[in-house]
Amino acid sequence: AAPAAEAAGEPRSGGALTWAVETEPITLNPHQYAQAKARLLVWNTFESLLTYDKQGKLVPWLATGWQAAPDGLSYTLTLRDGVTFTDGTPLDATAVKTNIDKLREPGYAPGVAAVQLRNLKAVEVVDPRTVRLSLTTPDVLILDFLASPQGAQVSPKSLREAKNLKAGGVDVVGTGPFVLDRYVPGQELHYRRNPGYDWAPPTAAHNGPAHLDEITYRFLKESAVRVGALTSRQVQLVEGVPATDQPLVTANRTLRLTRELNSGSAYSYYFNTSHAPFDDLRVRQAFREAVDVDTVLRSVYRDTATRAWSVISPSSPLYDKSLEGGYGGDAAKANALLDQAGWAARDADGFRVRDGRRLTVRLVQAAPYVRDRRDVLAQAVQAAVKQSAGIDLKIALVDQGTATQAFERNAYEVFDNSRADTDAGAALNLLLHSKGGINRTRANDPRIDQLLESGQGTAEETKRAGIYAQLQQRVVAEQALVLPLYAPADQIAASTSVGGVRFEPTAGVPASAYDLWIGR
Amino acid sequence: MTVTLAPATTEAHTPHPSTPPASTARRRRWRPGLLAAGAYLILLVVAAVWPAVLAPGDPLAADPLGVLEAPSAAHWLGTDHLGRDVWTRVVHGAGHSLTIGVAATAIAVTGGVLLGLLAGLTHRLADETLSRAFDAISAFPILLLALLFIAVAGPGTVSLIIAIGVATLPHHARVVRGQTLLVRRAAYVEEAVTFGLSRPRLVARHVLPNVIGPVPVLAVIGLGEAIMIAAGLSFLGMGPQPPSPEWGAMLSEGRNYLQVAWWITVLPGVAVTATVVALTVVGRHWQTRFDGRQR
Amino acid sequence: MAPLLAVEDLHVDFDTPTGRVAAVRGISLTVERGECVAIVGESGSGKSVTARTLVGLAGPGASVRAARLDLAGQDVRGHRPRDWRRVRGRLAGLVLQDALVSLDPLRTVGAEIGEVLATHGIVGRRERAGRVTHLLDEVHLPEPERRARQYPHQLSGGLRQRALIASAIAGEPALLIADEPTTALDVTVQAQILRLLAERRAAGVSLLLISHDLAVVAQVADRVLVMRDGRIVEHGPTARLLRSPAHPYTRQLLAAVPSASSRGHRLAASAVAVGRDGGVARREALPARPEVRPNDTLLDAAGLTRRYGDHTVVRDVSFSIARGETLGLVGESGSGKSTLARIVAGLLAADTGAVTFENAQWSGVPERVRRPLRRRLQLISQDPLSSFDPRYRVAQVVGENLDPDVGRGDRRDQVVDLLRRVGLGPDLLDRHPRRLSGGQRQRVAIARAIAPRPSLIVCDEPVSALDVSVQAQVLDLLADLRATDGTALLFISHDLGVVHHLSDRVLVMHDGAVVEQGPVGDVFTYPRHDHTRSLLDALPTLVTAGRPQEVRP
Amino acid sequence: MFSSPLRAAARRLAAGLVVLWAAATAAYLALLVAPGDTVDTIVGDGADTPQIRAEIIAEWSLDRPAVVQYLDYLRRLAGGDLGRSYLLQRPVVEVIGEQLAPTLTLALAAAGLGVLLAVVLAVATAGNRRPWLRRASSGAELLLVSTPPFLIGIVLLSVLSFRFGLFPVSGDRGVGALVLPAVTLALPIAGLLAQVLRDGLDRALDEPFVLTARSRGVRERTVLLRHALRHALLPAVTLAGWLFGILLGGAVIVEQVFGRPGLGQVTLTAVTGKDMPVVLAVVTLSAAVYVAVNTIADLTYLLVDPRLRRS
Ligand SMILES: Nc1ncnc2c1ncn2[C@@H]1O[C@H](COP(=O)(O)OP(=O)(O)OP(=O)(O)O)[C@@H](O)[C@H]1O
Ligand SMILES: Nc1ncnc2c1ncn2[C@@H]1O[C@H](COP(=O)(O)OP(=O)(O)OP(=O)(O)O)[C@@H](O)[C@H]1O
Ligand SMILES: [Mg+2]
Ligand SMILES: [Mg+2]
Repeated sequence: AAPAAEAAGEPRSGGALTWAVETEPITLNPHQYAQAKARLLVWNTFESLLTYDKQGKLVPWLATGWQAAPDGLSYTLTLRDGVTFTDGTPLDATAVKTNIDKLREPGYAPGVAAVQLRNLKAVEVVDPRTVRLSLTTPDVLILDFLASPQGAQVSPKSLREAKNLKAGGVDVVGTGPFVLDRYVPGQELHYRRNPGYDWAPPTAAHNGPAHLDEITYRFLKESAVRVGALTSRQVQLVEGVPATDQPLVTANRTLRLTRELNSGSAYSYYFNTSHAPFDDLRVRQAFREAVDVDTVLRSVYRDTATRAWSVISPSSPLYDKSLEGGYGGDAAKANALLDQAGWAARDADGFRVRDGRRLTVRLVQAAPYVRDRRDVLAQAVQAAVKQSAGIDLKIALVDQGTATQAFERNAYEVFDNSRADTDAGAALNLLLHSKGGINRTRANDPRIDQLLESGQGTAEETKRAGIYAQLQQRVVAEQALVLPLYAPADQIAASTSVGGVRFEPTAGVPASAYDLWIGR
Repeated sequence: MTVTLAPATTEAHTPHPSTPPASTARRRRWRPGLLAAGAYLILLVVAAVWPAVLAPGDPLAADPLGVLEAPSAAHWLGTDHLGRDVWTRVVHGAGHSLTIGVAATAIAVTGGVLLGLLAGLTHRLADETLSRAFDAISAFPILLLALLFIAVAGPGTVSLIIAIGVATLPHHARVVRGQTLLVRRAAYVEEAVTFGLSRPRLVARHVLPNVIGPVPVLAVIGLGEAIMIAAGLSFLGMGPQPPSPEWGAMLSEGRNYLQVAWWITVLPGVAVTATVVALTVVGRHWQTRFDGRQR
Repeated sequence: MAPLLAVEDLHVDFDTPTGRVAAVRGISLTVERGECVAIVGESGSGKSVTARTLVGLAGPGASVRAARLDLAGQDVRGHRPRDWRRVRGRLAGLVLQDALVSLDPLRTVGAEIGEVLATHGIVGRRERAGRVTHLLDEVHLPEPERRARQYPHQLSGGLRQRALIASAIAGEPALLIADEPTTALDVTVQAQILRLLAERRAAGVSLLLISHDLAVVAQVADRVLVMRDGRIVEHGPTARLLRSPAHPYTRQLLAAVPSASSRGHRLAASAVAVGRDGGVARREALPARPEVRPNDTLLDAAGLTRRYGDHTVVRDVSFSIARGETLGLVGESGSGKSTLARIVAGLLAADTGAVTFENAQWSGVPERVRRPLRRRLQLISQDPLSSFDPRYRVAQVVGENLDPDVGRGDRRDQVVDLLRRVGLGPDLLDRHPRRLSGGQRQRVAIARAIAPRPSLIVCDEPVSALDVSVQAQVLDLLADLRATDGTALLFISHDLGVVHHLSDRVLVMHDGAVVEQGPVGDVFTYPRHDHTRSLLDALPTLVTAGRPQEVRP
Repeated sequence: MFSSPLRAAARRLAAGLVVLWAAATAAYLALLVAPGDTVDTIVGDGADTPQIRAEIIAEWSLDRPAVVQYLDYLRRLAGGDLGRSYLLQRPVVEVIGEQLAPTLTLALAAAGLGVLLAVVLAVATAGNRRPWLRRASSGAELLLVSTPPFLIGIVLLSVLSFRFGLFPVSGDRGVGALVLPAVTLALPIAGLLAQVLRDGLDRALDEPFVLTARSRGVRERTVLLRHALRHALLPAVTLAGWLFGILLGGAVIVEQVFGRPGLGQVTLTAVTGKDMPVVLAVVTLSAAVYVAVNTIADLTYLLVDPRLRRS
């Protein structure tokens, strides 16, 4: 969906653009990638072996194809010919092996090694154009890794020689359509076109070198500042336009707003089932009934948010549409459920109590990672559950360390999260599996574990979708482990003179600058 | 004669960021301003103690269907991003802001007086140690010190109070210490020995009362400063957590909506400014009268 | 030829927050070319305001009216700021009252003088330095080139006053207005400055000299105007005015001056009858004092020395005071008088030496040992206000020094009684000392000091800050108390006349050491030490010869 | 014995070092008692397994006793090594180093502007020459020192930049982008400094030496600038430490409001993320600058006021 195209006329080569982005990347090394907001930067300079198309299907990129062994225990990839890193090093099987081995080096990228490459046994160079990954157990998510920023290919030379490999920088080199030539921390990144680029993925709108000569990304943390910079024509593109500022953009004829839902998991509240009150299914259901999600979303996001009904984002091919309209927003039901659950009495402030204890649930948010005004959303939910059911939602906005500690000590009842993984399965493994890295529901449901495991081991698409549909039914409808709220989305506001404004297929985040051009 | 370096730059001479220079106030006699400031402060105390009188509503009551409404008859100062009445929140915020300010000032003044007296009255070593300690604390800009404290203790009202109290304490301690040294060396104290007074009685009768005298004035002006710092820290998200209607926090929340709903931001801001101005005006007036009595 | 300065019916009013203050109320005066005219009067009579008004600097909030205000033939009444700037420094030079603080402390002396030259474009930039040196030389500043590069704080008071005069004459004004040019200075330095002014006058400059001290103006002025409450009460040639003053106020002023001849008599106006010719006809005698027995030693000081850093302030001073005796202590500023007084009062420890008081060890013992005797020795200082707790009212100030065992009711009665003894009414009990006049304050201090019936009072310049007439009253009071209570006094003053008037014996200090001591008559009549002699020589006297001494270079 | 000014300055410097050590240690201790685990901070939002934790502990030597870590910290501090950022995984010296310039530019511009504005205001309104102007000016100053700087910043930004597009908003680009942040930071400084300066001028104008100068026929402007201003500046010099505090504290807020890079942003991110090496470094750095600023202020005092020099 690139409706901006007509306004800017035909694609044109040349020129320079400035794009204001919300987040300054912690690292410019794709192996260390951890911020969804930095994804659009990664693909300017780096590329992966595979990528997703609009339907969520894997398609080749630096690899021309791949072959899974029948037992699912190995994958063989063929590499594209003639690809070189911008430092001149050719991309071959050895380079790929070097990259993956580097990722498994202790202390280099512990998160990738421990999670995404958990089931990887070895990488072998079959011939210069062919590389084989062998696994300890069937794992379709290894392909998702190969399509992820962490799986992007970095020149083996820079892996050896870069000054600060972990932080990345101008000396960490990839194969992408742009070359990073200036990084001013706290201010901006400046890229120049890679003239020899000729291996765009099938998902791109054109082939050959990028249209733009140069592009600058400026870091403007404050949304008001970003939009202000755009309306006063100090930048041409802006990402991250909060709902309240969107009217400013849509009211301006020289600007255009586009948005797209992210893939992965929906933004949801996960209920901690390990202790009262959410150990009681009725209370979990009551909480969900107490919130009129549509109204809450409208007040906070003014019709710009897409309601989520499941843990999985509606844009994902694994989404189970049948959950829609199945629950929520029924205050009377909420009150009845709570009365049944023994929370019938109320205290002076109007909150429900049982055995002298208030019906208090704590939501712990780590301030540095709060985005999309989720703190405000929390306040709206807080007001809603108080008004309609007498539930006391306490919000703690704390630093990451304190938040982690609260989770470790089991001192929370609500956990909020969304993950922007391209394959929702990867996200759910972490969030819902009883041994998942961030299983904050603390649910220990063998059925859920079993569904997740078979989902990860199944390559066939419809079969896989069926498994995840069962999983969603179990988690959302039967167990009420989560309150899905909205599908995270990204927005780009751009001057109408900019053409080729796109989102990355499936991931739903702003795409790289490859297809951008300046019209007229 | 040579004057040593120290006296010229002792911190006791350093004007307090919001301490008014005495003589600016000396000449002024604008009663209307003083009156307005007094009236505002009374209103503020009413808002803090009994907010329902001025705003009967619930500051937390959100109306999802009436968000970001401009000021109107129903909502004098409009509504915020959750549809809460801004006037109600500003009124109820007075309690939060005043509590923080008063509590922080109480910590700063009490601690400052005790430590300042200790430094000023005991012998050189204790004085030197304490003075260095005050220096060490003052070496951090107040905001940074408070930030550090909050980094350790976590954000929240109590942290904020302690942080501001501790950060502004050295100033009060220094003033008290300076005043103590001044009084201690004043002729009326030195010569009081000739009346046959013992040292403790001399301190109790002549030193303490003259040192404590200016403290209330300091406290009033310090209160204004504390409220400003609190607003700044809340603005940075280090203060009371949502949904509490603290002014700084309201400012910070409203900032994102400035282009579409200026009233959420500007009105709590006006409340902060008016409070600080009123406190300063009253404090200065009091100080002028106090100086007048001393002269 | 018209007079250089002609003033008729000059009024100066100030608008203050508390109302209109009429500082000058219709004075007239003229100064002829080459003449020296003096204005004398008590503090607050409007002398300085007059002087400032003459150069258009009456001050903020002043409104000036005059029937005539001519300076060097110009009518300056309608002058705008720009016109005044041409007058100042060029037609009239002003030497300010506060000599010690009238030069910018952050600028060199040379720069200050050069400023006049630059402002009026008197000499070119290049010759300026030479001109400054020349001017400094003219006012007898030693080493003028070096001094020009120094800052005011590096000069003594006398040198500063000279530099100030140099800056006032730099623009070669025809009229030099000198407001109390000698007040802050030692007698010896004062004499030098007066000589310098006389020199200027000989060089053809007209002088308008302002002082509260008749003796000072008597030396140089041709004519004297006596000012009181903004009016001129009497004027005439100096000799005539001093010999036969017509106005009672002038006579009081003259009579109140303490001196050798006033010994044993009251000074205050009420006790003095003035003869037909204006001279003092008869004074009331002071009451008889108990006999002073020289061998009945009250306080004995032996070998007192006190150092500050490597600077010895008091060196090897020994003396004793007999019961009921008054010991005078004179010496120039900085000679160590106050330091000695504080050692005697037990407020400061001597480095060496010992003091015994009432036959008990007084110095070098812990305060605890001294405390029972404390009440026997009291202190009165030059600035009483600073010795009162700023929170206290008169009743508390005086009551503070009563016996702690006295009950509350008795206490007030006793305070009233003490106030009565120093001549103050009970209406002052609840007054704040800040709201009292200088003389009243000093009386309160005296009342507090006599409360515990001390045997010795150390008086550190108790009258130096007071006007002659107020000084006369306080001196009379001290003499009375001495007679009734038999209290001994250690009386410090830089005014030889005061010491001569009151003391039995005198101690002359110079540079921390006692250079001479003995009965006051002997020491002052037959001074043996050079320093005593120079002090006496410098003393301006007005009545000895009955006419002003001509001071000519 | 009187101490020479130079020795006094040296003593101040020594005292400054003590202050510095105390400040660094206090900060370190504060962090030691801070709740929350360093490992949690480093793990952050990412995946979290015992294996990852063990790697982190080994990498950052977090298993050594606190005393050893403290001594190591002091030793490294003395050598100018400020450690490595938990969040950014880069040497702190580097992180701070690259953010120093924008903050310094902002601070200097704001200080210069503030001082200039204050001097102009004070000189124009000192004495009782134009009572109405004086009243207006002191009213404005009161308002400036009483208004939270971020409010000033927000309003300036929305009106002048967003609404009228007069100034670029963002980042550290060129002089244009410096204007609004510098003004925001300068205004409260100007407000207070103007009050102090005017007070000093008033006091100086009451001094006899000013009357002497006037009696020489010197212009009023010359009197103000040549005589009174220097005296008024002296007490202002003692405000240097305070000024520095305002600048640094203000930079945190101003950078936040204007989206400028700089130390303030670094500090804020570090505090919210409990990135302790960075917090410590900022704290220590600011203490060091404070000590330096005050020592320089003392020396300036010495240069300006000849009375303090040994005669
Ligand atoms: N600027 C002013 N505003 C109001 N009143 C003033 C002002 N200047 C002087 N006065 C008043 O004018 C009167 C005369 O003051 P002036 O300084 O001329 O006295 P003086 O004779 O010089 O006294 P002294 O011997 O103490 O110097 C005093 O009552 C004083 O309070
Ligand atoms: N606390 C002190 N520290 C250092 N020097 C001092 C101190 N007190 C006095 N002096 C010095 O001792 C010397 C004598 O001072 P003192 O006050 O005794 O003189 P004085 O004769 O009373 O003078 P004056 O007539 O001016 O009152 C002066 O040079 C003074 O500077
Ligand atoms: Mg006078
Ligand atoms: Mg003395």
